[in-house]
Amino acid sequence: MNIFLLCGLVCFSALAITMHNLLKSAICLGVASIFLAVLFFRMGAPYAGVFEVSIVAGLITVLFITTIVLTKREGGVKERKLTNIFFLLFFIIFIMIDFFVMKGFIGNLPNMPVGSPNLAENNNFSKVLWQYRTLDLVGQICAIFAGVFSVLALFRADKKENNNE
Amino acid sequence: MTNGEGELLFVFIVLPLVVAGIMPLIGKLSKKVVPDILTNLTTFFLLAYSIIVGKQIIFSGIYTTKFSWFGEPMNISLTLDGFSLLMLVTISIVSFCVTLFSIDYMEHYGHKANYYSLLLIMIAGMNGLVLSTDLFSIYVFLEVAAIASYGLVAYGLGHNELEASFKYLMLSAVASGFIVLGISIIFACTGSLTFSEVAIGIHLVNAKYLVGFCAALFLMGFGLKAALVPFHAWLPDAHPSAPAPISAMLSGVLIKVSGAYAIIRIFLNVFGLTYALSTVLMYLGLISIFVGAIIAIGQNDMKRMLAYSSISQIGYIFIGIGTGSPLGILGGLFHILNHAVFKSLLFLNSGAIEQATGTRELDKMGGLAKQMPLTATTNAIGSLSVAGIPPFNGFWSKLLIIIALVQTQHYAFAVLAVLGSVITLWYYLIIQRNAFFGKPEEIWKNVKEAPFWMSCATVILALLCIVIGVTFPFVIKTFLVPATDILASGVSYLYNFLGY
Amino acid sequence: MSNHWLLNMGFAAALLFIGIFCLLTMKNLIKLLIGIEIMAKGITLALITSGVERHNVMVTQSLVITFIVIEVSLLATALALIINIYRHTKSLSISKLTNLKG
Amino acid sequence: MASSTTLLISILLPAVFAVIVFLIPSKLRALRNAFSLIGAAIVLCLGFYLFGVKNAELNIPWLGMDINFDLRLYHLNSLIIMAVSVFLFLITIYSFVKMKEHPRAREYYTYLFLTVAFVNGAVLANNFVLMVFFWESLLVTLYGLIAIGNKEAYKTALKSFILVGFCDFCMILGIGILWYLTGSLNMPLAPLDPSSSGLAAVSCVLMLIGALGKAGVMPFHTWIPDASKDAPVTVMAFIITVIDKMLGIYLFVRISLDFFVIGMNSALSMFLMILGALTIIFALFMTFVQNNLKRMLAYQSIGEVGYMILGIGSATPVGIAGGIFYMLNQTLFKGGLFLSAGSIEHRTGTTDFDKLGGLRNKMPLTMICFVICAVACCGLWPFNGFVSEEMVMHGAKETGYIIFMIAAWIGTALTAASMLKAAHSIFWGKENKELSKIKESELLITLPIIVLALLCIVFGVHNYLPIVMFVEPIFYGYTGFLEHSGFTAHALNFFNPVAITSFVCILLGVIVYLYGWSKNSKNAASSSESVRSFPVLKNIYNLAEAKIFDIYDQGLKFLKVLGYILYYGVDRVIDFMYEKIIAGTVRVVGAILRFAHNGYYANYLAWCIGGLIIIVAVISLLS
Repeated sequence: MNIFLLCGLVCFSALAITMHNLLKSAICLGVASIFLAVLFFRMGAPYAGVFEVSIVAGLITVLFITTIVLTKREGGVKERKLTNIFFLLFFIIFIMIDFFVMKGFIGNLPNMPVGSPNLAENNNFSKVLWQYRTLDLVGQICAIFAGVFSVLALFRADKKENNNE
Repeated sequence: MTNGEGELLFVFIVLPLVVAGIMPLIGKLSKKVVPDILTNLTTFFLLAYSIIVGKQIIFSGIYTTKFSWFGEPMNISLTLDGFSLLMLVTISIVSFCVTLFSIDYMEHYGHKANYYSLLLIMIAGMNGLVLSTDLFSIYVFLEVAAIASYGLVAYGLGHNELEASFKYLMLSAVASGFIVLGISIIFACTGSLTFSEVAIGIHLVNAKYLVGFCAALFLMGFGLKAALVPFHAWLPDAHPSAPAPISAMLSGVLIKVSGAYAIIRIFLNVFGLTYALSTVLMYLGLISIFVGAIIAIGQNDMKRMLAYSSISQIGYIFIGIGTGSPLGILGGLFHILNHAVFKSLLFLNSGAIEQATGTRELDKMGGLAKQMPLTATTNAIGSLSVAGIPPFNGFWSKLLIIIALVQTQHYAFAVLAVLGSVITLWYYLIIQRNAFFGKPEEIWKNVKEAPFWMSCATVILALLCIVIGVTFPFVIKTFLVPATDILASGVSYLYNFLGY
Repeated sequence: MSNHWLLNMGFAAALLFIGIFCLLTMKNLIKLLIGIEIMAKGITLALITSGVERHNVMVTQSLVITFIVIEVSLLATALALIINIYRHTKSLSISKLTNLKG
Repeated sequence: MASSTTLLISILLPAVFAVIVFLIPSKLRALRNAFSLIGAAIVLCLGFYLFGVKNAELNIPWLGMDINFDLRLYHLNSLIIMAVSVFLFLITIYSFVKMKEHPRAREYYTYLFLTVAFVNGAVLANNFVLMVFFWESLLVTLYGLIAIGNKEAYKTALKSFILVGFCDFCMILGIGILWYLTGSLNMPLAPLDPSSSGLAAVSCVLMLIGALGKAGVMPFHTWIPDASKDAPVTVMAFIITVIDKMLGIYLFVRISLDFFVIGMNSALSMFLMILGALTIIFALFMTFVQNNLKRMLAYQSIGEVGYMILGIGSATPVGIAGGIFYMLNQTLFKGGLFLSAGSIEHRTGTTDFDKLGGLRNKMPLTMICFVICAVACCGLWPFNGFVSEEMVMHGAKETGYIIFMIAAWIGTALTAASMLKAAHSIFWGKENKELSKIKESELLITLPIIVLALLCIVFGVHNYLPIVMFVEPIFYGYTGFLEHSGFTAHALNFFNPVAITSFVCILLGVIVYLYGWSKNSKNAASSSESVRSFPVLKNIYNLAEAKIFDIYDQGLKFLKVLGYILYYGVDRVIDFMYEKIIAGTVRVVGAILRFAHNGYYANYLAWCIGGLIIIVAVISLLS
């Protein structure tokens, strides 16, 4: 079952870059995200799946579509015609290389003891996130601040113009 | 090892973050004066505090702090050892001078509050990166500093600024993607992310090629942040496009913290410097020295020339670290400190010139020494330092690196390193001649010396160049030897850390 | 290490390839960002599958959440940049962005 | 103890005066002059005091790891410190007039004092790192001093910086190897045998390049003639002919006595002697085709380095003593000559031969001093040049290779000929009408020249005085040199075959010149007539005109052609190498690399991915 989800993920990602219409690309990306989210559920990572659906498939797609609409008037750029053919060609070659490399690894990878004792007990997600990875939360706050201020800095010229008007 | 009970180290991350958060609110009340004062107080406090904390570290060794909040145990473990302290002090010095410089310089950009909050977040990110003890935290704080820097590079909102920022963003995003990929493979191998457990895990697991692959990924990811050739292409676009204080911050500190610090910490303390890693580091360093220096010669834009020179100097740091000998590491670390001081000085000076004359092109300048004597003097000091002329600070670090290269019997590297420094001297002489000496141009008759706070910042840095150069035995003894000890002990440092 | 891990890593590599191919060949700025997004998907997949491999998926889950938050900030900044660039050049083509060279 | 602190003071004091002079505003010239005079006087007293002290040591821990602030005073460096202080005093007086109108006089005095501080540090240092520190600092002041000159001086300064910097770099490399071999950065007490291992020989040669490059040996000399044109003449006289030569020879002596054993007729000794001989012949041929006094003197000073190398490289006691004595004498007469050239330039504004003439009545003091120095330079009895040249030649003779003596003799003849040409065309010859109103230079300018000329005579007539006082004590403590205390024995003995041959050579030079001149220059006919009427010369002249004339003429032409060939074939080629090939390659590679940074994002990303793939490959191959 997982293998189909993975294939779907890769197919939709490939579609996202081969589509000529940007809106369709963005939507393909969203669909790929949903595949990934389902995969996360199946792998026992429900919270990551929820985030993937709500933020990546939701928020990011919305952001993309907003930008596309804002820049639509003259923003159409024609990609090179051969790009898609080249993509197919290289992609097939890459898949073959990938397959052989991974096959070469089978049996050569070391077997390791399961988990370190420190973490094996932490099966409660909220405990892990809040107690084990607290610093990351601080980092998240920093990152959000950074993103917000960057966006503010980039759009401050508007305000100036508006004030002048 | 001391275990702090309180928030001692957490202040380094939280204080700039909080000040950045309240800055827009204050910006509504007072547009200029209050943000100026608040930011400068913050950076000054951080500088003073880092020295106070540093004093304790120097006397009592490594400092770890665990943070608890409302009785709940929180895992915010921050560690300050000799190496982190060195970086922390470097960040604080440069950021203090940069904020001082910004008081006058950022007048015409407007929206100072927004600028200051981005700058403070960048500082918070770098402090967090230096203090964290965990691979993923390093990535998180690296991204924080990077996102703030994208905004700052594009702060001028001109075409070139946007272009530079966009390319920088797109290359950095790929790099940090590879870093996380490396982290995930490391996690798959060892099941942990903290330095000490990863170090032990890697040595227990017999996965040579996977670890080598991760090392390559990290080298590419962090090497791009550090602007090692061939991952350097964003730097000569991004650094000149940013406002001068930000260029100083990026070239002086950011590339070293998010690139060099991370690589050194991970490769020396976590992975252990194997022969392969050492060779790759040294060759990358050598290529960077030459590519950076040779391209810098042909530049006409002063800031672009300085940016290429940063690439070249980063090469020296890596060639020193790559030797793996204590003296080489000492030289590399010393060069980090020195390069932070003189390169930020030079970038600030370029800002002063740009503000006074409105141009960055070396052709058009000329004879500014009469009009701007202070800037000319400080610039000369910076240039001599970067070219490695005694008794300025740059000489000693380069000398240590070259001695280390000879000691480890890399004679060819030693010769080439010296050649590189001759080329460096060459283009700094070009700057000096074109900008300050030479025939005075008629148009610059009315040019005035830089405003007070700007000169103040450059003078502080120029004095530092001389003071570090003259008292370098003291600097080495207090700041660099503890850092070198930690790095030179390699992986065993982390073993001891856990009590193995 | 299990073959399951290898399989998932193989697919993550394929996603990375698609992303990098897009970055290398496409011209449209928004397409390039989509390429970055696809790379990010590959990386989240790699993170989660490593967690599964170590029977420690909770930790990687929290990592993925942090990663996604950072990705969103990055993306917001990038889109803001793109809109600004569009205002300057009236185009979304990367080939307009070659002012800085040498 | 007091004397050991004086060592530190001798370094710090000039530096302090440099700062003081720098801080005095340019407008207060009198104050600046007063301070520089006081400074120079104090340095002079200090120099004499240190020479009296002779032995002192100062040891301050500095860096750890064997790198200490270690100063040691003994005969050789106390001599150099004294000589430098004397020259500083003379040059300061001289500069009061000469550099009066110069816009950058403030910087000039600052660099002057700084240079003295660094020189004292470099010669006193008993630790390699310390010495390198001061030695490299000198590079900066040299750059600054040359750049003070005219508009083109900037380029010359850069060229000298790069050339001397390269030599210094070789020296540092040599020191590094020596450190590797001996494990100590303190200057060794037990010399190393360079033939013991390949590394030792390499180290020795590298350090020799450093020392001799500083003194201006071929092929690292091309900046000196350029500097003579562009730098102020005082800089040329003080820094380039006095200080650089002294420092270079100081280090050379240290290398050949203290650091390494250079045995007589060893390979290294032969190498040095060949180098010396080549430098003599090459540089002195070059003087032949020069038409400018300063440039001619510059080439001549390069040739004289050849004599010193020949003497010291012969590795015989008398040769080494002669080399050191030659260094002292060279500073005296070459300093005097350069200062005279400065005096002429000061009054007439030029030093080109064809623009000058008939100055003997107008500048009599300068003329007399110039002639004394020139004669001493040629090595005519009883001036000081004679004594040291004889000692060098005896040293060469003791090695058994007569060919080096022949080289020295050829050099003597060429020096004589070119000196005669200079003196003749400047002070005699046809008067230039534009120069009819000039007067003798001020006393402050002539005084230093007179002092130097008098010293030339004193050192020549009472030559045991300098030899016993200055040269002999250097050898105390070295085995094999003690029994050779009688250097004077054959020093002043005019009637020995070597000396007579030299004298004949000088005469030969005079004749060569006179014939060439009488054929080529018609405008100074009157003085040629007076020479013609000399009884002995007359016959030779007649003979020459009858038969031998052609041979002489051809010979002269041949010499000239040879000179030009050397000038364009070797000298300019070396120059071309420095300027075009190295700089050119850097430019071309830079242009290619800049072209590669074409601004396309995909291009940059491709480099990154390519780099990643290569790194992965390298790491997996190596581990």
